[in-house]
Amino acid sequence: GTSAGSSSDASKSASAASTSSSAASASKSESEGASSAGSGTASTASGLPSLTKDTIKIGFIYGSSIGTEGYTYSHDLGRLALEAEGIQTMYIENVPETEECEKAAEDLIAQGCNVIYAISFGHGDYIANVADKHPEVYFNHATGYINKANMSTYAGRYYEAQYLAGIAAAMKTESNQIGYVTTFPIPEVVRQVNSFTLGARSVNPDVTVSVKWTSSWYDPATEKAAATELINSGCDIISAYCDTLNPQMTAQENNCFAIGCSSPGYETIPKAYLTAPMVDWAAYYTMDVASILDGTWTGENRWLGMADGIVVLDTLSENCAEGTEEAVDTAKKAIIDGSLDVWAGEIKDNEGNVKVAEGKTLSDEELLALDWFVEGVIGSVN
Amino acid sequence: MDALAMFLQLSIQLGTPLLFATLGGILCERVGHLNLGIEGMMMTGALFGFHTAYATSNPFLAVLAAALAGLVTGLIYALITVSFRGNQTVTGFAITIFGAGFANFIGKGYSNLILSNEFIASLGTKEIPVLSKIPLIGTALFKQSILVPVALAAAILLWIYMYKTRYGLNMRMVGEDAAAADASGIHVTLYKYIHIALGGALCGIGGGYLSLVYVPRWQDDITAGMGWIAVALVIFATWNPMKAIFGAYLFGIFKGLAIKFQNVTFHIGGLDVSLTSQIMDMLPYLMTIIVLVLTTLSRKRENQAPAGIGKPYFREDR
Amino acid sequence: MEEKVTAKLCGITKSFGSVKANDGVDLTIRNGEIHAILGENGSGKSTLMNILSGLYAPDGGEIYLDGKATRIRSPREALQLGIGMIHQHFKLVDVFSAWENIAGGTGRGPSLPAKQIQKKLKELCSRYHLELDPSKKIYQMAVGEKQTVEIVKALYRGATILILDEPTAVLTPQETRVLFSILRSMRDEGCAVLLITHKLQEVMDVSDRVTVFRKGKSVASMITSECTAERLAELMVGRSMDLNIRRAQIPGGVQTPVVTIRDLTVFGPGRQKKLNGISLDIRSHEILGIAGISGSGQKELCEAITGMQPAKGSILLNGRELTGQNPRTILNSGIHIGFIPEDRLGMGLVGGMDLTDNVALRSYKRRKGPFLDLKGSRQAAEDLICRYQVSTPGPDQIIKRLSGGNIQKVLLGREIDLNPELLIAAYPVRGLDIGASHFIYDQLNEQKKKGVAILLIGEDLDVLLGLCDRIAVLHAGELMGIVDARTAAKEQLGLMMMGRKEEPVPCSE
Amino acid sequence: MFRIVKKDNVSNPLLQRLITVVIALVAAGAFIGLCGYSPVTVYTEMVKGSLTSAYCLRQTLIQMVPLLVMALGVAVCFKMQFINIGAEGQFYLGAIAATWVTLNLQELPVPIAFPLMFIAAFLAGGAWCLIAALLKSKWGVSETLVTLMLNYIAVKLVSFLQYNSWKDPKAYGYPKIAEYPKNLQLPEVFGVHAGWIIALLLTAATFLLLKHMKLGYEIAVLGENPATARYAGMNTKKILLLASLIGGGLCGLAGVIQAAGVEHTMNDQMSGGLGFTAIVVAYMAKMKPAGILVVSFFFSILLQGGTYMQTSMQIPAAAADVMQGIILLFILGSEFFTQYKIIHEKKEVA
Ligand SMILES: Nc1ncnc2c1ncn2[C@@H]1O[C@H](COP(=O)(O)OP(=O)(O)OP(=O)(O)O)[C@@H](O)[C@H]1O
Ligand SMILES: Nc1ncnc2c1ncn2[C@@H]1O[C@H](COP(=O)(O)OP(=O)(O)OP(=O)(O)O)[C@@H](O)[C@H]1O
Ligand SMILES: [Mg+2]
Ligand SMILES: [Mg+2]
Repeated sequence: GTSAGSSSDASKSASAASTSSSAASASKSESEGASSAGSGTASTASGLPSLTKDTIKIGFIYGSSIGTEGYTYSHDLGRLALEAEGIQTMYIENVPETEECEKAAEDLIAQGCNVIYAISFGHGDYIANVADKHPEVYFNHATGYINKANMSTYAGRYYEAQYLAGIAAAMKTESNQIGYVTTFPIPEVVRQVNSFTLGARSVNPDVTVSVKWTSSWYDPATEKAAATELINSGCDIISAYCDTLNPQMTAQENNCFAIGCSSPGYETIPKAYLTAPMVDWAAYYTMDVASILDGTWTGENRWLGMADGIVVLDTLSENCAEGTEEAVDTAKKAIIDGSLDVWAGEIKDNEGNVKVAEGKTLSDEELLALDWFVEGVIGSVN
Repeated sequence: MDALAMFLQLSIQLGTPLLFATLGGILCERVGHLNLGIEGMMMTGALFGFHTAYATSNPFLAVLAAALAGLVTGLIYALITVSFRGNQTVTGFAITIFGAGFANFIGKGYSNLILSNEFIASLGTKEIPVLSKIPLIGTALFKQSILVPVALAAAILLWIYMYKTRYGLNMRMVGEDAAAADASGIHVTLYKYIHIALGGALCGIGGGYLSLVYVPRWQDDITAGMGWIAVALVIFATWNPMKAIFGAYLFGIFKGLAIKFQNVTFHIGGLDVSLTSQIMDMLPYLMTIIVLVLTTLSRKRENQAPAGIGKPYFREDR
Repeated sequence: MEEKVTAKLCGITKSFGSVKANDGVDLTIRNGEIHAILGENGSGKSTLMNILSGLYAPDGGEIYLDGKATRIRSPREALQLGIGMIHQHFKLVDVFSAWENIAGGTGRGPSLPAKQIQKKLKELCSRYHLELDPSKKIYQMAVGEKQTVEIVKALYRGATILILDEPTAVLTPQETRVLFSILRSMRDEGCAVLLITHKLQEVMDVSDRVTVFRKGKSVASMITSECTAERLAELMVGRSMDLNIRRAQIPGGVQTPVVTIRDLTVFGPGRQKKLNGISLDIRSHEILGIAGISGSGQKELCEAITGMQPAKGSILLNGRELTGQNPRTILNSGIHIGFIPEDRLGMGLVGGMDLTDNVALRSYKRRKGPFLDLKGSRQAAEDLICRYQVSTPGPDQIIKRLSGGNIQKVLLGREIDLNPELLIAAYPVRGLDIGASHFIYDQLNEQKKKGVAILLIGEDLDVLLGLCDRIAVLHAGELMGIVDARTAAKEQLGLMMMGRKEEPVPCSE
Repeated sequence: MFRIVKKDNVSNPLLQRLITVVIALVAAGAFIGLCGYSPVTVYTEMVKGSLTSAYCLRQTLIQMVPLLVMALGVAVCFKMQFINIGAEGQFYLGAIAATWVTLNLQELPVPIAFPLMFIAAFLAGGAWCLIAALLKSKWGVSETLVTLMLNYIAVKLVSFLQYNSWKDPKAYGYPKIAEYPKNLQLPEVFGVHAGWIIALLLTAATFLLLKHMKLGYEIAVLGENPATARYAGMNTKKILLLASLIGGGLCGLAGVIQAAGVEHTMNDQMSGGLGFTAIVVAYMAKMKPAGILVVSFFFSILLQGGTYMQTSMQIPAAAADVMQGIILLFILGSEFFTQYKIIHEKKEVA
C-alpha cells in the first residue's frame, strides 16, 4: 500500500467535509478494518436520518475524566468548539471499558442524542453492539477498527507528530537515554513509541528509549513513580502517552526535560517543556459534523494526519536545543508532502529481527496490529 | 550504591502516604473501630489540602487543612459508629463512597489549577543537614520532602504515646474492652472521638502528601486505592506504629520493584519469571494474609486485633 | 447513729423497656458496715448497684451522698466520689497485666510511672493481706486472682463504698473465706461494703445489715443478727419457705452402674493434665456429687463424658465406649446424655434466638430429610413452657430476655425431655434464687426416682451433702476419694478439696 | 440533659426505615441544592431514569440482578457471623471460572457447557470464600480481613489473565478477553437477560435454606454461639465450610450471570464495586432474603437514576456518589433509633 499522508492533497479548510471524507476513503483500510462488521463497504447515509444543526444532538463518551490536559481533554476541546457553533452536545466521563459503556451510549440515546462519539479504544465492542440496536444513530469510535453502516472509526495519525517530537527530544538529550511512560501495550501506544524512537534515531542513532507501563489510563502515583524510576536510571528526557502531565512534571522537578502529550504543556511545566504532539480535534469534529449535516457521512475508517491539518506539533519552546526548529521543519515538510514515510524500511525490531524490509512500508492494517518495538526501544510489548 | 539509595528514595516516597494513612488507621482501630473509610478520609484531605495550598501558598496551612478535612471526615465516622452505633464495616464503605465522591465533585473546579513554585519548593525535596549525609539512609529518608521525616517521626511518637503514656494505656484499654475502660473511669466516648478524629487527620495528611508533595496537583481519584492498601497495612503492622513504618516502606519498595523490573524476565531454575505488574500488585495483599495467619498462629495475644473492634458499646446493654 | 450514713438512695426507679427493674427503691448505706443485699432473680439488685456506680442512669429518684443530692452520670464520677463496684462479670482487659488494668483510667497528665504504680500496689496488697502479681496477664489468671485484681482496682482508686455483685458465685469456700476477711478489714477501715449474694448462710456469716429486694422494691432492711435465714427467705419470696433440701429415697431401687469411668485423663492446652487418671462409677437411681475448688477438673470431666473434649482412658455408658467420640457421634449412636453446662448462655443455649429455636436444639435432627419441623418445635416449646412453668410472654421470646431462673428452667426441661440415661448438671443453681433453686433440686430428685444416673457438679457443700448419695472430690485434676453423703462431714470434704486423699468408700466393684 | 434509653419494643421498623429514607433524601437534596442544582429536578430525573420507561426499568433490573445475588451470598455468611466482605472477589472468581469454561470447553455441547459454566462459577466463588473459612476454622484467622484482602487478589488475578494468558489474540493487542460464544451467553427474557429469573429462584432458595432447612438453622446457631452448636452435636466445621461455600458460591454465580448475561466477557472492572454495595444491602435487609429483594431494588434505582441524571443534567458522576454516601450514612445513623430513643430530661434538682 501507499502511505496515508501522501494520499491526500485536501485543503485544510474545516468546511471541506466532502474532501476530508474522500481523503478518508482514499486511505485503504476501511473495508478490511471492518472485518467483524455486517456491511463493511461504504454505505451512503441510507438508513440514517438527515440532521440539521438544530436537530443534531451529539453525545460524547469519555473513558476518563476531562481534567486539564491529555487525551480526553483534547477531545473535549473539540466538543466545546462544536458547542461554540451552537450545536447541542452532552458527555459522560469516566466510562469504564465494560458493559457500562453500552449503557452510557443507551442513556445518551435515550436522552435524544443522535450522534455518538466514543473516544476510548476499549469502548469499541460495546459501541458496535449498540450500533446494531440503533441503526438510526450515527456512531463514531476513536482509534478503533469496527465499522458498520452507521459506525465509523477515526483516529489521528498522531504518530507523525510523535516522530517530530522524537527529533526534538533526541537533539536535546545529553545522556542519550529518553524515558517513555505509557499505559497499555496496545497497538495505538506501540505506534507512538516506535514512531517517537524512529524520529529520535533519525537524528541521533545512539539514542535509546526506555518504556515503562502504568497498566492504567489513570494512576497519578504510578505515573510519577515510573518517571522517577526512568530518571533515576539515567534518562534526561521524559515523554509520555497518558492522560495527565504527571510524568512530565516529575521531569521538571528533577531538572530534566519533557515532551508533552495531546495538549500544550508550556504553562504547566515551563522549565522542562520542549514540545508536544497534538491532534486538533476541534478541526476534526467540525469537519465530521459538517459531513453528517450535509449527508456525506459514511461508516468508514478515517485516519487523518498532518497533511489534513488534524495532527500537529506544538510550538517548540525555548528549551529546545539549537537547530531543532530546522530539523523538525524539514521532517514535517517531508511527511506532509509524502517524501518521508515514517514506516518505510528497513526497520528492525528491538531483538534485531528485520520487520520491514528495505523498500517496504507498513500498511494501516499492520499498524492496527502493531505488537513489536523498533530497535532502540528498551522494553517489551508483553 | 547510589542507584540503591535512589531506589529507596523513590520507594519511601511511595510509602509515605501509606505510612500516614496506616498510622491513622491504627489510631482508629486501637479504640475499637474498624476503619474502612481511610480512602475517603485521604481523598478529602487531599482536596482541602490542595485548596488551601492554592489559596494561601502556605505549606503549614495546607497541611493543616488536609489534616482538618480528614479530621472532620473522621468525626462523621465517629458520630455514626460511636454515638449512633452504626455498623462499622458498612459505615466505613459509606465514608469512602462519600469522601471520595465529595472530593471528586468539589475538585472538578481545581483540576486546572497549578500550585505556586514557592509552595512546591517549600514542601519539595530538601536535604536535612547532617542526617542526609548518612550513607544510603541519608538519601533515602532525609533527602526528601519534609513530610517524609515527619511521617517517620509521627510513627515513633505514636508508638511512645501508645505504650509509654497514660493516655496511650487508656486508649488501648478502650479498644480492647470499652466496658472495662468505662468501669475504670475512662471517658470512653471522648477517647473514641479524639482518636478516630486524630486518625482521620493522619489519613487526611496522607492524602495531602499526594496532592501537595507527590503529584503535586489535584486530580480525580488521586489516591487511586491507596486507602485500601493502608487498611491491609494496619493489619500487616499488627496495629503497631513501629511495624507500620516497616510495612509502609516495604509496600513502597514492592511498587518500586514492579516498575523497575517491568521488562525484565528472570530465569529461575529453567522457568521464565517476569515481575508482571498485576502479580506484584497482588503481593501486598497476599503478604497481609500471610502475616495475619502468622500472627494468629503465634497466638501472642498482644499481636491480635484489638478485641473491641466492631463491637459498639452502650453502657446499659447487657 | 445517723452520722454514719454515707449514702442514701430514695425512690429510685428504672425501667428497661416494659420491665420495671427498680420501682421506687430506698436504701441507706452506712460507713463501717457490711450490708448484704438479698433478693430473687430479677428483683433489681444489680440494677440498683449499677445506678449507684454510675453505669445506669435512673429514671427517677434521688441519691444523697454525705447528705448532698448528687447525680452520678458515669462510672468515672462514681469513682471520683469513692464508689467502686465489682461486677458479676469482671471488667478486665485480658491482654493487659494486672497493674495496667488497675492503672487504666487513673492519674493525671500523660506520664505513666509503671514502677511507682507497681510499688503502690504492693503496699496496698500488704495492707489488706492480698496476694497479687502486678505484672501477671489477666488471661493467665484464675477466677480468684481476677477478683483480687478487681478489688485492688477499687482500693487503688480509694473507694470508700465498695459494691460486690455476687462475688462468691465463682469462688471456693476457701476463697470465699479469704474474701470475707478482706471485706471485714475494709469495714474496719471505715468503708461501706455492699454485698449481693444468693447464699443465705453467707449473709448470716458476714453481714452487719441486710436489705431484701422483691419485685423491684426494697421490702425490708434490718440488722442481720436480729433475724433468721428462714425469715429472710420468706421476705424474699413473699411466702414461707422450707429451706431443707431433701434427698429422694429410692425404695428398694437397684443401683446399677450406668457410667463406668476408668483412668480418664484429659489434657489442657500445653499438654497440661487437667484430669489425671480418674476412675469412678455413676449409678442409676443415684445422684453423684462432685466437689472441688473451681478449676479442679470438673469442667473437663463433664466435657470428656459428653464428647466435647478429647480424653484418654475409658468411659463406658451402659457398655458403650464414649471416649474418642464427639457430641455428634454420640447423638448419632442413639445415646442420650442430658447436659446442663455451667455457663448456660455461653454453651447450651443460644441467647439471641427464641425459646422455640432453643428447645429444638436437641431434637431438630430427629426428623428425616433436610427440612425442619417448624410446627413440631413450636408445639414442643409450648409444652415445655407449660410443664416447667416458665414465665415468658410466649415461645417467641428471645431467651436472653428471660430471667436467670427461667433460662435455667428451659435448659433443664429440654435436657430432661431427652429422656437421658445420664444427666450431667454443672452448677445448675448458680445465680438462682432460693425458689428457683428448689425447683431444680426437685426436678433432679424426680429424675433420680425414674432411675436416671445423675452427675451433679456443685459448689455449695451443704447442697451437695443434702441432695447427693455419694460425693466425689476432685483436687487439681485428681480424685481425692468418694464419700457417702449420708455420713460425710463438711470438714472432711473441705480437707479433701484442699488435696488430702481419703480411703475410698467400698463401692460395688 | 439528653439521655439515651432502649426502646420498649422496637417500633415498626418498616415505617422507621421509610422515614429515614425520606430524611436522607432530603439531606442529599440539600447538598444538591447547595451545589446549585434543583433537588426536585434531580429526583424527578432519577425516578424518570430508573422507573418510568421500559428501557430504564430494564436497566434498573440489570443493575439489580448481581446486587441481589451477591447480597444473598453475603447474607448466608453474615447469618453465621462469618463477616464475609469478599463478595467482590468471589464474584470475580465466578467470572474467571465461567470464562475458563468458555475459553477451553467450547466444543462441549451447550446443554453440558452451559450448566458447567454455572457449576464452575459456583465452586470457584465458593472456594474463594472457603479459603477464609478454612483459615478461620483451622487457626482462627479473622475472616473479615482475609476476605477483604482476597478481593484485591481476585481483581488482580482477573487483570493478570486479561493482560497476559487470556488476552484475546484477535483484539489487536488490547488487553481484553474473547467474547463468550453466542450460545454460552444468557438469553433475554422480556428484554432483560435471563439472570433475573435465576436471581429470583436463588432468592427463594436462600429463603428456604435460612428459614426452613436444618442447615439454615445450624448456620444461625453456629453464628450466635459456636460452643452451643458443638454442644448440640452439630458438625461445626462442616457447617462453616458448607455455608461459606454456599455464600461464596452465590457471589460466584453473580459473577457468571454478569459475565454471560451482560458483559459477554470478563474484565477487571465488571463488578463496578457492587460487591461492596451488596454488603450494605444485606446488612440493611437484616439478612432476610425478602428484605434483600426490596433493598437491592431500592439501591438499583439509586444507581440507575444516578447514572441517568448524570447524563440528563450533566451533573458530574461524583455527585451521584455523594448522594449515595449521604443516604447510606443517614440510614446507618438512623438504625440506632429503631432500638434506642433519646429523651430529654429536665435540669437536675439541686
Ligand atoms: N441492661 C439491661 N437491659 C435490659 N433489661 C435489664 C437490664 N438489666 C436488667 N434488666 C432487667 O431488669 C430486671 C432486674 O434485673 P437485675 O439484674 O437488676 O436483677 P438482679 O436482682 O440482679 O437479679 P439476679 O439475682 O439474677 O442477678 C430483670 O428483669 C432484668 O431482665
Ligand atoms: N489521648 C489524648 N490526647 C489528647 N488529649 C487527651 C487525650 N486523652 C485525654 N485528653 C484530654 O485530657 C483531659 C484529661 O485527661 P483524662 O481523661 O485522662 O482525665 P484526667 O487527667 O483525670 O482529668 P480530670 O480528672 O481533670 O478530668 C481529657 O478530658 C481530654 O480532653
Ligand atoms: Mg444481678
Ligand atoms: Mg445475677
